[in-house]
Amino acid sequence: MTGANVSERSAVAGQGGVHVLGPRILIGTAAALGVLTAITVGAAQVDLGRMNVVIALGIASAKATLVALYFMHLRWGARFHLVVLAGAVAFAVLLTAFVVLDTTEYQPDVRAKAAAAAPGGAPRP
Amino acid sequence: MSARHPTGAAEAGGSGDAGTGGAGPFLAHHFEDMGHQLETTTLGIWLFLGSEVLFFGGLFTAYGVYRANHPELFRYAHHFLDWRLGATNTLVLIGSSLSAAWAVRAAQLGRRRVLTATLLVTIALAVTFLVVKYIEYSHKLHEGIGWGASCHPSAEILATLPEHARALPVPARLGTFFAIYYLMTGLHGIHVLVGIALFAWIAARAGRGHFGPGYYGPVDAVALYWHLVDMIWIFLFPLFYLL
Amino acid sequence: MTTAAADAPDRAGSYLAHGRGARSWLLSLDHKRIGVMYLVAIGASLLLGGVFALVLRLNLWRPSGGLVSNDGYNRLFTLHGAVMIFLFVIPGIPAALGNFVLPLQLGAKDVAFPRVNLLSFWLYALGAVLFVATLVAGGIDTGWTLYPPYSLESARGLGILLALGALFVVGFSSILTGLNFIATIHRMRPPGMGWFDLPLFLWALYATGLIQVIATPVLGITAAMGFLERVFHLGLFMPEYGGDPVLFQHFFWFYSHPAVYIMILPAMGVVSEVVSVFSRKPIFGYRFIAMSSIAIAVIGFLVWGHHMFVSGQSRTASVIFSGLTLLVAIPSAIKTFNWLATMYKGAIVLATPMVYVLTFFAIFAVGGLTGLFLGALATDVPLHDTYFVVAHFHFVMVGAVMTAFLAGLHYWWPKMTGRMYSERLGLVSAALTFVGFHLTFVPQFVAGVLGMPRRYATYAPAFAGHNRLSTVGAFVLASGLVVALYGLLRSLRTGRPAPANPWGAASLEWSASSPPPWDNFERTPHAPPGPYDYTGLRHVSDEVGWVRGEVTP
Amino acid sequence: MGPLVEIAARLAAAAPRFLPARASSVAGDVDRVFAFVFWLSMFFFVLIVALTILFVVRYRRRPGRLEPEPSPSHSTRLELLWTAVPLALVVFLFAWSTRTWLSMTGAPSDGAGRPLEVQVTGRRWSWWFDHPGGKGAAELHVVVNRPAELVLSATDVIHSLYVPEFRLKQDAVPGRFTRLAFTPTAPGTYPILCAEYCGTDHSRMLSSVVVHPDQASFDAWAREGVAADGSLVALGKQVFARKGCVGCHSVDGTRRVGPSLKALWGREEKLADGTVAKVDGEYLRESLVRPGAKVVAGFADVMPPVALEERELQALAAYLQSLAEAP
Repeated sequence: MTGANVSERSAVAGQGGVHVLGPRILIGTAAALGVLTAITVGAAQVDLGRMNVVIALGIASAKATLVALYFMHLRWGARFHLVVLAGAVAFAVLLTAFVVLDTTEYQPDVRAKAAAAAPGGAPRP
Repeated sequence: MSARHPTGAAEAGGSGDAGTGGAGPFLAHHFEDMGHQLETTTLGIWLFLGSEVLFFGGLFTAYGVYRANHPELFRYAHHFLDWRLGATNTLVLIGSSLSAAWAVRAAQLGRRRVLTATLLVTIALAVTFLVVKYIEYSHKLHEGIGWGASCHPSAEILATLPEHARALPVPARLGTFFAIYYLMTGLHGIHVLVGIALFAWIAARAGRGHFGPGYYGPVDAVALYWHLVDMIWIFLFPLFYLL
Repeated sequence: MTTAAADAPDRAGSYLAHGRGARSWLLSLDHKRIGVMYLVAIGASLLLGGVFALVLRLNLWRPSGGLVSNDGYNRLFTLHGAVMIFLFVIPGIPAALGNFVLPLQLGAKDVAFPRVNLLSFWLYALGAVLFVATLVAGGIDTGWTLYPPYSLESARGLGILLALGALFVVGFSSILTGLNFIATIHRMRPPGMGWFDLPLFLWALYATGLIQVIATPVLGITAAMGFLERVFHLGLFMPEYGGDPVLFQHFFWFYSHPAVYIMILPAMGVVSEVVSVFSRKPIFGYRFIAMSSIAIAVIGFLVWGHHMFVSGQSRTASVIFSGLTLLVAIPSAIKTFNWLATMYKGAIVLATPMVYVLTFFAIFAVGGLTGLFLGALATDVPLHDTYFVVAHFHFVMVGAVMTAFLAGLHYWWPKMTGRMYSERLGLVSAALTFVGFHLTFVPQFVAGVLGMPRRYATYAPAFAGHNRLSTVGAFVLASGLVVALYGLLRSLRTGRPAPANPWGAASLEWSASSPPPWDNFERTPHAPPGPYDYTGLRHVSDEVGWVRGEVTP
Repeated sequence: MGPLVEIAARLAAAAPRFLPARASSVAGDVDRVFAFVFWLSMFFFVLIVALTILFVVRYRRRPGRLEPEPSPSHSTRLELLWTAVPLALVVFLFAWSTRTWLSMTGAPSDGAGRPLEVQVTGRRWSWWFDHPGGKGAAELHVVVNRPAELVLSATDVIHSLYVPEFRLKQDAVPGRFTRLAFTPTAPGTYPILCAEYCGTDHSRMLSSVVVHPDQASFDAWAREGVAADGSLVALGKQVFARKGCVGCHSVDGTRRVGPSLKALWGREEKLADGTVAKVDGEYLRESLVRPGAKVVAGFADVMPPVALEERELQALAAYLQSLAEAP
């Protein structure tokens, strides 16, 4: 679409060039997202313990992947765009994972203090 | 985000279909051609989106930390949120993402009326989202559910909780849950507002016929931003309303 | 090329002459003018932060202080840290020198997004104004690390809110700069210039950009959370309301440790350029240097917890962070030895930029090696939060980064201004800076090992000797900087016109005239055979500089 | 790793002499790691500086030597060498240092009897140590060669307990406990410093740790002067120290953050708003509950409210009165 005289510069990252999404892909993606929303709402009505969190986050990730691949046309875009998104998500997950790991490990010390501070609470350890 | 030649602005009223591939009125002086400019703009937007992921990432971390250490608080507090409103908003945002993606398609194919129509649909859905959000917020604030130190749920709203939750005492840290709730949905809401402004700007330019097969970078860029806003809501919905 | 500007540089057509008046500068989209504006703003920040430092050092002349009150001292070191880090060291090399040089080294007309670039400058300026407003509002005494609960107590008023606002705004300026640079390096390379034909300064800016884009938003959101916590008592960081102060430390260091690499990576880039040009030899081990920049950027994200070894972080986390921290030594060692190998059998020219770089080697060696003490858990525990840490990070951030900044500034000064600075003053400033720097900070290492904690307005009399040496050193260091500033400013009036290529460098910026024209190059230049390929470059005369190809006498 | 450990141990014997005295069981181990890193750093520092000087002297561009000599532009073997050697060294350092640290921070395990447990409270700008048996003091008391375990917390902001001679440091964080275990090895008195910035008098938040030569000496100290002797003044003095008043108010006339309490009782004080107040029981009570209500002229309104029991308040009043009557 950008014409025949795509320069060497443009060719570097423009692997697939421009991609026009067809109506079937657009509507299909939206429909899939709607169905997944219904499934996640349904799954949440059943108490599955910790699995509820896993299922909900799994479905949310699947939906986000659909949005990224089709609506954001990552499937046809430059690979570096995927690297940017995946890298950013990876570092965000890394931050969350490390901090959650750390805080859960020292949480007993927080609880002990709260218990000691409460009126009539347990004596300090 | 795309930079244009200073003198380009003066010619901005010209036809958007001009200059397929070569120099057009919207080609900035430091780019070789429209393709070069488009790909650079797209890359810039993706980098910005990467940055946004980490911006929200800090809040997701706060959510993770407090959820991991106070799971009972989160299980209790989510009863205050109505999943039907959350699900409605999820579908509204999916719809707006669809129309935003369609707008890009229309711009690429040079179908101006479809472009304007899809942009207006996107804006309408985004406004719908905010209206629902406004209903939720005002209801909560009315019932005394603020954030942090100002979270004192009224007796009426406590009475609407499911039976097993009603039996529990109101947790002391309910305000922290709602602090995280308001922070995350609030920041997301600000992004929706910004999105509306951007789409309005794009729609105005589309009305002037700026966009076409040779120049649709701004439409694509705003749509990409909008999809990220949608993606973040896709995670917020189950985290707050369902779990 | 052989007949390149033999006479005075063609200033009429240069970017400096392209438009007059304040508007033509303040609203300029030209990366060179934006770079120069950054340079001026950053220089002013350095002066401000430097004055704070001198008052601090004077107060420490006597163990009991006395020049200013304890609270006054606490405000001074807070603002010294905040101004130096956020307004000088972080934007210093990338925003000022990087903005000017990056498109030129690519043979491009501008950065990818000139408007974003201008916005970034104005956000920086707004942040600087907010910092000054903090000062007017009575200052803050929280330390630049802003640890709650201290920083967010209700006693702290407007000052802390302004400072958090400043961080937020300056953070976005930094993100936009990084984003712009990455996009520019990806998309604006000239035909024929592959990734491994980039000058190493650009590899360094690229790695820096990645950190800026990924890490800085976390600073922004942390500042926002802190702001709201202070105003609305959300219960995120303040134990009083059920929050967790250690969580803030995680957030803060997730940005602020990688920020150290935002500072040092561009400095390493400058060193890579200068050491090759002034050894008249291609850089040794290009790929290892380039890849070590990326390695530092990536590992740099995984080490933030080493600031929290004694803060109550879990033991598991401390062990993981210690291991990852020590790994940073490897890419740093690679770079250092590759630079040394570059000089081997070279033809070393002892011009000011090179002399600065030689002092950089010694300073960076100490800064990097003392990092081992702090990355290793057992030795970090006694040294944590002592003057050893103060000396360590000043060796890295002041010693290494500022020395590289001065090296780069002298190196590209002829290109920026079209004037040659005085070599004699340049060498004097390099010597004074080096001596003053060591006199200031070596005694601090000793005081730290002996157990003097940092951020002390008063101290035990046993440390008086260390502190006095340090104070004397600070003034010598300051005099070195004043000489450098004087030499550079004087050259604007009396310096001889600079040729296009005064150093015989091979990268593309030297093929534009000095100073470059408004849009840099008439036509997109073809990439040179290599950014460090000096074959065929001949020194004609001081007026003509170096030209490629045969010269007819 | 055998020969490396031996080399390291030999280097440790030549440890730099400028370290503080060693007074805990871990200090020696820490210093050995320190010495290893010190000599390792020295080696590389000297190598880098020597090579820099050598190259500058030998390869300076000068008449007759205008061009560089041919030399390779890279050498994968060399570069792998200076990747692998630092890698091996830091892996070794990591292993050694982490092992030392794990033993430093773990619970005391040697069979030297039950550890001495002390509750430590940090507040602006003083420390408070609750020893076993109910003895509270502004300085820490432990017994030589008997493991001690400190449980730290803070009432206001983060502080950090630092004893250079023990090579130990641990933050005291409000809202939670942190722990520090050690075994003192040399009797004597060592300074305790605050190493986490905590405001105005951070640098004066000093205390000391007294290492008793034997358990009997510690027990004798722990028995003496416990407020059970009934004297209100003695209890008041304790309250004054335990609640941290001593951090800001001297009793000898020295001006600190707050007014000195020497000869204060019964005096008419000029207030910041220009009025005058008599220092009596009511004034004391009000100042503790609402410190900002009547601030003495010339001082900042920085005092936090202090919660006291009635008996403690009376004791404090008696103590202040005794300060006024003292010569």
